[in-house]
Amino acid sequence: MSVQVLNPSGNGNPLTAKDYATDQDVRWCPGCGDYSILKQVQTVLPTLGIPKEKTVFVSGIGCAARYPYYMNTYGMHSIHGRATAVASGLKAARPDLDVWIITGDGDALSIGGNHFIHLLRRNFNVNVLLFNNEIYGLTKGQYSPTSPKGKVTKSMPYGSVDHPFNPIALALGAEGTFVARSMDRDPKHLRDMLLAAHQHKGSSFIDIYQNCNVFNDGAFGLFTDKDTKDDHTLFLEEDKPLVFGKETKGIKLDGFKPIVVSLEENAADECWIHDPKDKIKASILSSFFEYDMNQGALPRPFGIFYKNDRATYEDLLAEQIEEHKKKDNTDLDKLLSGENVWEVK
Amino acid sequence: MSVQVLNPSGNGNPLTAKDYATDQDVRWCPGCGDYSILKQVQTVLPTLGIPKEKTVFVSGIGCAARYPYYMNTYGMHSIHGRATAVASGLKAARPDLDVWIITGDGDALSIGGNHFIHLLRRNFNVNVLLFNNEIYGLTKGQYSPTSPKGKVTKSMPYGSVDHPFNPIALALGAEGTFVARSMDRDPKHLRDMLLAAHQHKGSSFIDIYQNCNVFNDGAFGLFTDKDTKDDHTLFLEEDKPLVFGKETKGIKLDGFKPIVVSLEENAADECWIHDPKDKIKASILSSFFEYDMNQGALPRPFGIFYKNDRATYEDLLAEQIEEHKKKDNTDLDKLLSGENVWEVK
Amino acid sequence: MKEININRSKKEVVILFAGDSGDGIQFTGGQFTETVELFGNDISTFPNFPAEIRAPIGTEAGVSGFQLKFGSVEVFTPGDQYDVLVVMNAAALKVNLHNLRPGGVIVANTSGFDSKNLKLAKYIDDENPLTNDSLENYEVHAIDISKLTKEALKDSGLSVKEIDRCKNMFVLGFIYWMFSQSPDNTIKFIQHKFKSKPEIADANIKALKTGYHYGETSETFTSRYEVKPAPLQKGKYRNISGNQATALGMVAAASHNNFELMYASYPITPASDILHELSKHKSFGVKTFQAEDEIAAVCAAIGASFGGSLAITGSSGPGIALKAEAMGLAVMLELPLVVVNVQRGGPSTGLPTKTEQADLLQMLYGRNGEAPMPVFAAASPKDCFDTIYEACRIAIEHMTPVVVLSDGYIANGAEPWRFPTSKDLKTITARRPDENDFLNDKFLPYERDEHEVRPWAVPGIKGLEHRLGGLEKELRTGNVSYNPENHQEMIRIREKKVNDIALDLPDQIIHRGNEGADLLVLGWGSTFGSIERAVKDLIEEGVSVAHIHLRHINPFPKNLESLLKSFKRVIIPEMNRGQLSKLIRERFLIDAISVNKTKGIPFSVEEIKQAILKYQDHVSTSA
Amino acid sequence: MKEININRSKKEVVILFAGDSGDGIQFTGGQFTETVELFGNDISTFPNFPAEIRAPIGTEAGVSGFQLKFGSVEVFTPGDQYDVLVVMNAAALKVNLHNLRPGGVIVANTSGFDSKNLKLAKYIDDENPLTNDSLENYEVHAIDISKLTKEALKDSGLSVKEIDRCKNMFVLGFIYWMFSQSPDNTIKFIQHKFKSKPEIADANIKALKTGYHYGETSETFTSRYEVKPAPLQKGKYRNISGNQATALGMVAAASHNNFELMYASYPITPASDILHELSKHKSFGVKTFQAEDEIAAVCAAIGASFGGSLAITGSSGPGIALKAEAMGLAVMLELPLVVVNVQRGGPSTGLPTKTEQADLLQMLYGRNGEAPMPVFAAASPKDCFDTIYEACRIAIEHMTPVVVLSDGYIANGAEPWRFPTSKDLKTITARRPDENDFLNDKFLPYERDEHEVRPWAVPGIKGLEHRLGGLEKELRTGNVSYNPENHQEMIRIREKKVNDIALDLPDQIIHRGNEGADLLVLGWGSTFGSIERAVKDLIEEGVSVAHIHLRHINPFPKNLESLLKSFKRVIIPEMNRGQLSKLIRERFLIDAISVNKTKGIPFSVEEIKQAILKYQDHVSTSA
Ligand SMILES: Cc1ncc(C[n+]2csc(CCOP(=O)(O)OP(=O)(O)O)c2C)c(N)n1
Ligand SMILES: Cc1ncc(C[n+]2csc(CCOP(=O)(O)OP(=O)(O)O)c2C)c(N)n1
Ligand code: SF4
Ligand code: SF4
Ligand SMILES: [Mg+2]
Ligand SMILES: [Mg+2]
Repeated sequence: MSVQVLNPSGNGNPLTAKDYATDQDVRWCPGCGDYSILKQVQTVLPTLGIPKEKTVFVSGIGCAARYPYYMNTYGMHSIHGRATAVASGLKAARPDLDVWIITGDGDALSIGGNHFIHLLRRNFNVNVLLFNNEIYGLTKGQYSPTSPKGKVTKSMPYGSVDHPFNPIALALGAEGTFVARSMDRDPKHLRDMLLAAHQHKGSSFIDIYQNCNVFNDGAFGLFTDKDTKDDHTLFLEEDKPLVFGKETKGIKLDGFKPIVVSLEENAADECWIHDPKDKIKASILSSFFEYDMNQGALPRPFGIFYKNDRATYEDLLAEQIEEHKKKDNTDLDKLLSGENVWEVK
Repeated sequence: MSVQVLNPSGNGNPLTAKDYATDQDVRWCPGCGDYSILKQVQTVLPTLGIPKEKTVFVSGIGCAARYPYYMNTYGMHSIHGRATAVASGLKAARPDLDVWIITGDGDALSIGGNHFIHLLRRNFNVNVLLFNNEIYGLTKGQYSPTSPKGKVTKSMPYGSVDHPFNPIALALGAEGTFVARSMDRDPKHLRDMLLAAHQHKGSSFIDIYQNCNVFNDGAFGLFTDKDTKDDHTLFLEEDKPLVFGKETKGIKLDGFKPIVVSLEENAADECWIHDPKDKIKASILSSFFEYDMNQGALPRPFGIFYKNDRATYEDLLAEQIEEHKKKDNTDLDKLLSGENVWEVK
Repeated sequence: MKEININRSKKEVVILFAGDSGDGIQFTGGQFTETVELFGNDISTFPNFPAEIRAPIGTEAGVSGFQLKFGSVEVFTPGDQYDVLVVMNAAALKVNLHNLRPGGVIVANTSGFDSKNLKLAKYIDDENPLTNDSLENYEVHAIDISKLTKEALKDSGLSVKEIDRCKNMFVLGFIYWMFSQSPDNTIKFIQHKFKSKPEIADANIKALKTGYHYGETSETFTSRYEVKPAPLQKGKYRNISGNQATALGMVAAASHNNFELMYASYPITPASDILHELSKHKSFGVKTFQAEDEIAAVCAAIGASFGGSLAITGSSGPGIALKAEAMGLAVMLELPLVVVNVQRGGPSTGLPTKTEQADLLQMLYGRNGEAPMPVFAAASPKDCFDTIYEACRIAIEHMTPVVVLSDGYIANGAEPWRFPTSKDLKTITARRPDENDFLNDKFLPYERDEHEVRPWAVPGIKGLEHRLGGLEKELRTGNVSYNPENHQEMIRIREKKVNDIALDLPDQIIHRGNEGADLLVLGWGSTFGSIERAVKDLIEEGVSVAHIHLRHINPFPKNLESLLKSFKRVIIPEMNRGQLSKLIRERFLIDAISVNKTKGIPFSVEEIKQAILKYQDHVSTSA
Repeated sequence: MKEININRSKKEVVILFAGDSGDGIQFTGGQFTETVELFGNDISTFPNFPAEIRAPIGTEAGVSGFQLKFGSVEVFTPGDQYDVLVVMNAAALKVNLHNLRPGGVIVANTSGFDSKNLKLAKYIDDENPLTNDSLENYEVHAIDISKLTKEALKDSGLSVKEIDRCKNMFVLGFIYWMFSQSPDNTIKFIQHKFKSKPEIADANIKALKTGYHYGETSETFTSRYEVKPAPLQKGKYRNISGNQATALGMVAAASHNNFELMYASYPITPASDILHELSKHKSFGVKTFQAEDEIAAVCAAIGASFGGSLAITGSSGPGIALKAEAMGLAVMLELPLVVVNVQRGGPSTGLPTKTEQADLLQMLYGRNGEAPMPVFAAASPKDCFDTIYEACRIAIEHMTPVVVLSDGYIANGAEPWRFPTSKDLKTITARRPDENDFLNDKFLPYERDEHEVRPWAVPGIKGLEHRLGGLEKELRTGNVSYNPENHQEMIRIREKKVNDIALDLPDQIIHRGNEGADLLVLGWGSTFGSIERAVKDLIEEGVSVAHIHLRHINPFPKNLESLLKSFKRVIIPEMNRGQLSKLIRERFLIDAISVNKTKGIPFSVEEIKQAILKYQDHVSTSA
């Protein structure tokens, strides 16, 4: 990434989270998970060494997408589903900017699904924060492509018949180079993921579980409620074994099938050791989704599923341009006249 | 599938491939791979026991998409990228029809990428035939989302900087329930795949390598040329070991890494046995793509990568309707009057 | 007890209930509506939601309102200015006071005016408007509703929060008393609604009665009103909103004529409620498809139409823009399709919760090539039913996509509706293939009748196999054709087909006033009520003015030109920059004058009157 | 050797080279063009490709054509009717004969008329038109070109296939001889092109010379022509097609004014060549982005524009339809953006390889809400350069998206262009934020100058951080605002901003004829050549007619109304059903008459003349 690391505030004082807040009233519903995500981003940004004026937030439409209005950086609240496309053009034109995409599950995966997968395959060096509340918030509560089948909402009052996407699996299938999951309710983990996403050069995607307390309250209760969260969340760390349940349980692979083992009977280091470079293992982790309570439930993994390095679109494009600037015609008059000129005298 | 199995011709004579041809001149370039695909479909259809009038071909725009004009069934040549969306509506409305989607790599994966992935997750019972020539044929030769990086075309004369999609991986990531690959140059294999796709209840996706002899001739030469094809193609068969190279070579898994072994030193049945129900193995197979010549090339798999059963969208929708027809109001006058009526006398 | 006179002189009253989104305002307004409807008043209502889902409590952004006008005469709009303003907190007063008529009544919940609320509402220096002189031109009833409710329910066994939620019932009871309405209907409703929670039902009823009795017993009040029943047409009525009427019109068109209904849509304000309403009617075989985007929605509808369904897609401006390409395809395919646009404030994302009529030209012209489509517009909530029903009929009988325009104002607004029975509904008959549609035993999918209508041949029928597509089609066979003459002829036919629909539609009527008047007010869509009322009043005052309201914008009614040319002058009020005006000027070369308003809110009757008087003046002085 | 007179009376000649797609027709036409250009003729060319990529050899669908008109006078169009028709096979004759003028010359390759070819071309009973009497009204030169070429090259060492490929050079040589042109330029070109394959170069040159000598030595010929150089304006010329000119105009606008150019597009006929051309110019820093669809393309352009690039997106009708929503966003954001629509036959997929002008109203109105955009149209291939350059200037200097209309006819057509040098190019200056754009040290992104232009503040600059978006914006601050008055004011401002652009554009000129003539022919876009020629001819014949051609359709030139009103009658020829006509009628209440053609092919000069004479007649008889 060719971001210039300047003294961000320009006057010797480091920036703080406050510098990133605008004077606009934040208008999410009281209690909305979006607040926490806003806060974590505002906390992480000053630590990155990127000047505020080099930072751009681009969003689509949705509750989440109001985000740029609350960030005192450059920003654009574009149209529904297209933030990824807008950001692609911006980043292609301006590789020097630090570009963040804010999107919702409807915005990114329903109307914006195509731009999302194309962004990932092209690997623009941007960060995609998906505020995944498994519902359409702004339009007041229809099901989204991440809502579970059978979900009762205004638009399917007898339950949705749509099989949902698994955002992690989709991102892997679309050639994503950094695929992670986090949640609004774990500020520290979220900050870590934001930092890691930023450090990754290429398209970084974080699926952030976000509670919509008005239209889908408690959708992620299993992973956030005190009583249940330890048994249902698994935090992935590079080179560390997959353990959870307050270190009482671990995951092993039986062939390709992940199984839960008790750490009383198994040593932690015999468990599956997390290697985010392994795409196949990332696939297996992404499929934990499919094991529901009845099938011997697996905990939901949070953290970096997959990460690898691949040249970014904007760098390759810029290289091509540099190369041809050196060897081809750069004189506008020559271009205008072309190769075959005749003169009328 | 609720297709009525009638005597298709209605007069005791079975239909033949000819019955499926229209009186329109086929206007693909001489030598185009599309001809073979047309022929195989016309050969397979009469064997399915589906009346011709219950069969519908829906396409988008592209060379491939001219297809419906050549099929004497019901058909629609819709707009670019939207065949999957049109077919979704058709199938939701008419579960009794046998619906085939004809699309190209640009049509399905570039402009139509979103409808494609949503179709797969919803699992409409349709068959998607992707004519993948790794190029835009109809618009005369720009690179497509399946063209390899570096590909020189009219729209990137110094080589594309786009990392391509792996269609199989994308379909798996999008919750596809039947994911296969075939090619124009192997009629028998193609017919087998068509048959299997048709038999699968749910969205069946076949990535069909198709030679565009005008704008991308020989793109699949490695898999079709006599000299090279044996060493570079691997035909997947359920419960059979992965062997290729005229049965001289096989594939084993070293952990999650597929490696080529000589069958002189290894017994065939020690090789990886193909199980199309295993999604993780399907993922590994899909990633054979990434092993290029330099990395110890793996052959390109053809056949059914993955297949599993899941309820179709149209069935679930129809069930919901049947259920409510039984228990709720079905009287239009009652609906019009609503619950709160008053009378002015 | 003090004697209170009942004032029976009022023919119409406008009330605004306003408070925080959590205050149950919509419910209160809805109950009042039902009661006066049952009593026999005519009524028009308009809910006004905040733009945010749930803006911070107590702020101006969080104010929710329910406006209604009821009367002993025909009611056309929810009213320009309120006679009574009910406010549950300070922000509600701040936002709405400017629309209270001088001398109007304010009913205020004083506990919504504590210093915290005053600060949130951004009153300067937190000064309480109820206690300074700023409201001296109004009749203010400041009541500590929260406290009185708490008092009344202190033995109810409910929690503080639950008790507080009953305060809207206190208000409702009080307003019932004020307008001499019985609370009985609401009591029945509450009993039914909280059947399983009798303690909640009891508390609500108690709060309601307390409010009612407070009116009766309190010493503060001097005025009480009674608005007599309106002389409405005889018949059975129900209340209906525009989006509901639109949805029911679709179900009726399908169910009454044995079509399957497929509604494919992607949620968007203010169109989503059509999807929500339809998704409830599974028992009528209604299939709703929440697509991944608007393009998929319209394409799915096209697919369903090919499959033989009555296929409809709906959205609002930005979503409609996305459907443009596929709408062009539908024009080429000549399949029935209805596209509903519930307009909102634009351009771009614009003002999603506000109303506007600025998509008319988009609907007429927003497609590549010459792609004519009929365009109809609904004039009021209940008119949505008739308009969509007619659109479905035209789509099917003329094999064409049809546009229906509604807008946020009538979509969310409601009024009494003398609903039809199924017997009153027109029969819709598809043009099915017949023996004339064959040439040498080959089916001709683009063979036409005298109005250029081609047959609707649905997959599954043997011998009618055919292929449709977006490339130009050969006459009769529908095969692809690049022939120049054929292309010109097909363009002519598609144009004539749409124009011929005028022959299947009624002549334009004059809604009010007479042919040849000095001034014509020509309207379309949701401006109906304001124009109708303004014209009615001014005719009564002796002004030479008339009102024509267009449902059919493409094609125009056959007699429109001759009608228009009978007036000295035509003015066209629109919530846009003059879109119908452009069409009228271009077509008839009439110097029609555009009267514009683009504030995201409807014209007031007053604004229309002023425009009429201004231009009427021109006519008379120039005459 | 027979004496052959050279006929020097011809001022203009129209030739059509036609043959199978594989016959090298485009190359032949291109070489002839270059040669006569160098010689000093004025010229206009139009290639005509088959709709299929590679239709079966020998069939009508597979015929490729290259039409050109060259002259000693100013040439405006590639011509209505051919003087000379060169056909390589039977299908080429079948498809094109109807456009050969009576008495015209046919040069036919007889081996393309064998029974196989006759059958493929669907000649009835395979009858050879060269040998029956059907062509007796023409001067037919039937030459066995294939055989003569084979003969000439029998010792070349080339394969049969390679030799056969040289037959177009024989034809070219022969036509050079016929028009008294030297083959030298082509010889030089061949030598350069096949530098590395001398045997191929030699064979081609030999075939060329053989064709030339065949003319000189053969006994069959009686006529030979010489068309003198045209008195063109002095200066340096090159040949240019519309799409090329469009691409170069973009590079010039960026490069001359130090902007980075970003062109984001999705391939579509006939716009793709702009993408192809631009993608070659990496050395000018041009970034091209082949997006996944048209929506992504326009959005990426908007992103790039936000980033400070000169951002352009281009497509044709169906793709433009998809951009509508994002174009509305650009209107709201008030960022520079140019949207190029190279129109083709519609509606829907329509006739992708044919031309039409039916997207004008789509460009003006095809967006939700009131979303005004300037719309410019190019009149000829070379005019594409000036039009796009001006559009870029207006977009940047007025902070607005701008539409440029071209069409398949001028996009693929070519003509000589007296190209400018960079010194001739106008400077384009962005309105950058200055000290007046601040309020209490806070940057106001929507502060405006007197023409309502807001500052272009590009990310990376400290202190100018701001947020844009599609919701309605507050005056000056650009914050979200739901305020009704603010919305109305913003709508007014966006409209005025576009209207004010007229002040920055030249007055409309009369291209030919005088103010006050009986009849005005008002045109726009690619009809320029035909109208100009028709009007010129008829003025010379004494008809009172004039020609005005609009580049600026929104806003109209300031003086347009007064100009138009000076004429007794206005007719508007358009390749659509009367779209500009609607705009003129509506705006000026002039009874302008629409002259339509929707055949996917341009107006001929003759058609325009007939329309003029028809309506001129009306004027004179009614006067
Ligand atoms: C083209 C278009 N279609 C539909 C809408 C309406 N709309 C706005 S946001 C939204 C979905 C919001 O869901 P999500 O992206 O999950 O965001 P959330 O509100 O849940 O944060 C929809 C359908 C729109 N603004 N534009
Ligand atoms: C909306 C729209 N955009 C672009 C086009 C132009 N277009 C037609 S086909 C095509 C791509 C064809 O590629 P593919 O889908 O791979 O099909 P193929 O021709 O290779 O069979 C494009 C870009 C169009 N017809 N419509
Ligand atoms: S609706 Fe849900 S997602 Fe939207 S602001 Fe409210 S709580 Fe948050
Ligand atoms: S261009 Fe390619 S894909 Fe298209 S018809 Fe020709 S050979 Fe086939
Ligand atoms: Mg959401
Ligand atoms: Mg292709």
